[in-house]
Amino acid sequence: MTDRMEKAPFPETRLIASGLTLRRGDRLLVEGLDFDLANGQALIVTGPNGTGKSTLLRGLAGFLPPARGRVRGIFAGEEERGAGALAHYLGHVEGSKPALTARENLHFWQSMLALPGLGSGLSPDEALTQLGVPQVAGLPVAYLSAGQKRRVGLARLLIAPRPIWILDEPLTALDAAGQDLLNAMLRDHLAAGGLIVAATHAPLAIAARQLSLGSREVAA
Amino acid sequence: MLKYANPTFFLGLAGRLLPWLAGATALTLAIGMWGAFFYAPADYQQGQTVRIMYIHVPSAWLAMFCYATMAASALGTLVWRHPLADAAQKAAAPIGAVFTFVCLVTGSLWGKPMWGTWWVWDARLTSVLVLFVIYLGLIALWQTIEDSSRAARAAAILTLVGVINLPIIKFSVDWWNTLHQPASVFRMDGPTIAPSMLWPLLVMGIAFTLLFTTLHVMSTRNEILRRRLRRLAIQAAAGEAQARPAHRLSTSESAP
Amino acid sequence: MTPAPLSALFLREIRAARRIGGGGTMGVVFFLILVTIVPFAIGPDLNLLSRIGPAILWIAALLATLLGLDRLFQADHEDGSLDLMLTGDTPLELIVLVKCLAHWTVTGLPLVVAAPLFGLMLALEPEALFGVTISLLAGTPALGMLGAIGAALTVTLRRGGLLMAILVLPLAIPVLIFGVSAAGAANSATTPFMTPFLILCALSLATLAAAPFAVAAALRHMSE
Amino acid sequence: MNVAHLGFILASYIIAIVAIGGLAAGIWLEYRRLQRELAQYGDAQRERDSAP
Repeated sequence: MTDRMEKAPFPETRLIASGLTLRRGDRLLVEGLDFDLANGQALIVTGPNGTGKSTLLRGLAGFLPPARGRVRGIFAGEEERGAGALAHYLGHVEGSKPALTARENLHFWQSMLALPGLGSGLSPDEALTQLGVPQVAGLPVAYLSAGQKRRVGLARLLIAPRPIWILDEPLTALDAAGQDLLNAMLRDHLAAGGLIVAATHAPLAIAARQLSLGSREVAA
Repeated sequence: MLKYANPTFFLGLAGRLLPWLAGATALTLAIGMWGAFFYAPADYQQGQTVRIMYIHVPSAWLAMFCYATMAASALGTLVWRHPLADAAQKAAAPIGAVFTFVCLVTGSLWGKPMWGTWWVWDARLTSVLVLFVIYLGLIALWQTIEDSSRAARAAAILTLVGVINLPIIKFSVDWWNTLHQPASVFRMDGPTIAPSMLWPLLVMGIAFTLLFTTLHVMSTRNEILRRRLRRLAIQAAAGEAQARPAHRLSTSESAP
Repeated sequence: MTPAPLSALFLREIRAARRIGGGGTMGVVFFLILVTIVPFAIGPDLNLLSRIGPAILWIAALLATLLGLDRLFQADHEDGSLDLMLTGDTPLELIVLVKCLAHWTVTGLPLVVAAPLFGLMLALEPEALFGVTISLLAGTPALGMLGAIGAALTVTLRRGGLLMAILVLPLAIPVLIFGVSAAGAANSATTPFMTPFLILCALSLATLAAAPFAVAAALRHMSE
Repeated sequence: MNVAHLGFILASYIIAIVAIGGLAAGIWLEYRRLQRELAQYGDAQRERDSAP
């Protein structure tokens, strides 16, 4: 396994949803959700398709204003204007411009998403090496396979450290080796005091509280 | 162009052919230029400015000749699906655009002393201008569609549609020109050309054709190498076990 | 040291524009074809063309600017970068301003550079050529920003380009009026050049200041 | 030879040479660049490419 540099632990961070209600179109998908995630904790959201997993994640990332209730991100004591500013969001599409090379995309996101005071993460090439695809650095993303594009998206999480990771079905398009790398990444992040909220069908190899949409309580 | 079996054979052939082609071009150009400047007499009406004709008229011929080559390649692409035809067609477009541009600029420079304005909507010049825009459209089409085989088929269809439309455009522009017959339009090529002016013009025509063929063969070779490079890059990406370290690849998607 | 986010964004926009679609050349070619077809309709009479030359160039520039704008935000929406930029530290308004600046440099500026060249085809005198170029230089930023509002509003629509033009063209009428009158000041003895030109500059500056807020608001609501 | 419009003749020839020469140079430089990068890939199935 490639060696992973020890990451500085994150300061005290909490992600709090209180009475969160999200609407998509005119359907009420998430209703009255409450949870409080602290350092080193993960929340895995499961449930059949169409029960609002992605909507919940987009609501937590601040792309979707809540119909009722609030999402609060606390970072080192004071409240951030939105959880999104503390979070890396990985959706179905990875946010890479197809015409640009993987390195150019990652350089851009490194300067765009860097949070002051958290130090600089890995360089694009180091991040890509850790994800096992060093050879794609100089290639336009359009040339890459779905799995490779996914790994470039995951590399974005390593180049600009942020305490909260919001991952929508992170395992899609990853092969077995890729899934191991992902699980290793998640364990490192939790070990460094990060928080993870992930919507997934296949199980993730991390200790996490379960939230299955449909039934609204949060299982410990 | 179409009889070459496969790109690799063409590369070898191009390598051997090019020095001769370049030599022949240089030779005929030299003779043509000498003829144009020293042998041909000045025109009794326009004086020396007629010498611009020795660049203007051949470049107009080449603009047409290049489009005909592209139409032939377009057939190769669509009918026989020949990979070489894709490359030949894409390689010809920028060259055709440059020749058409030269034709337009020299036409405008030739017209200025006689009509006092840089541009006159003369029937022939206007048709060449329309052809110029068609060339630019084809180049833009290649630059926008990334997947090269799809772009080649799209461009082939547009080229063939263009072939049918060019005579129609030519006829309608002529009719449009006669409809609005401005008072002082000077006939471009004047009365029948004296023999002493004709052969330099023909030699320049041949020189330009050779020049076009040389550039076209070189440009087609570039296109083949560019596709091979892209294939190797993708293979390098796929094969994780590549021992070679990753390196900065300065490909631009589909440079002309 | 990673470059400041905004300069990184500017660089990315320029690089991406150059890689696909040949950067600004598409706009210039569209500008050329518009200027070419007008005489086919009106006839090759040069002094008529030179009288309406500035108007032809301005309308062509306006349409050419709109042409390139509908993909301004849609591309980022589709590949997910728009969402990620929302989570960035830099305010969306600044991001929008930088994107519009980059877009103007890639498509707007080549139009301004090409305008005098195409003006020759319409037999414009040198002063009119100068007038058109300067007025386009002052006017195209405003057109870009107004177009950005339209682009943001239609970001999620599949065929947003047409709707965008319909939304934006009415907003662009003042810019067109003052632009053409400034450009045509050389032909007509009555209107001076400076008055319409200064109003045009004012319009551009006002749009540059105000439009980013409208665009950012539209993007936030549209990207839900 | 005193020529009234020498400027126009010269201009047209210069523009023609610059345009076509620029194109030829562009193609040639592109060829060199492609060869250099193909060499980097150690183009295994490099054909006997006897171009100068």
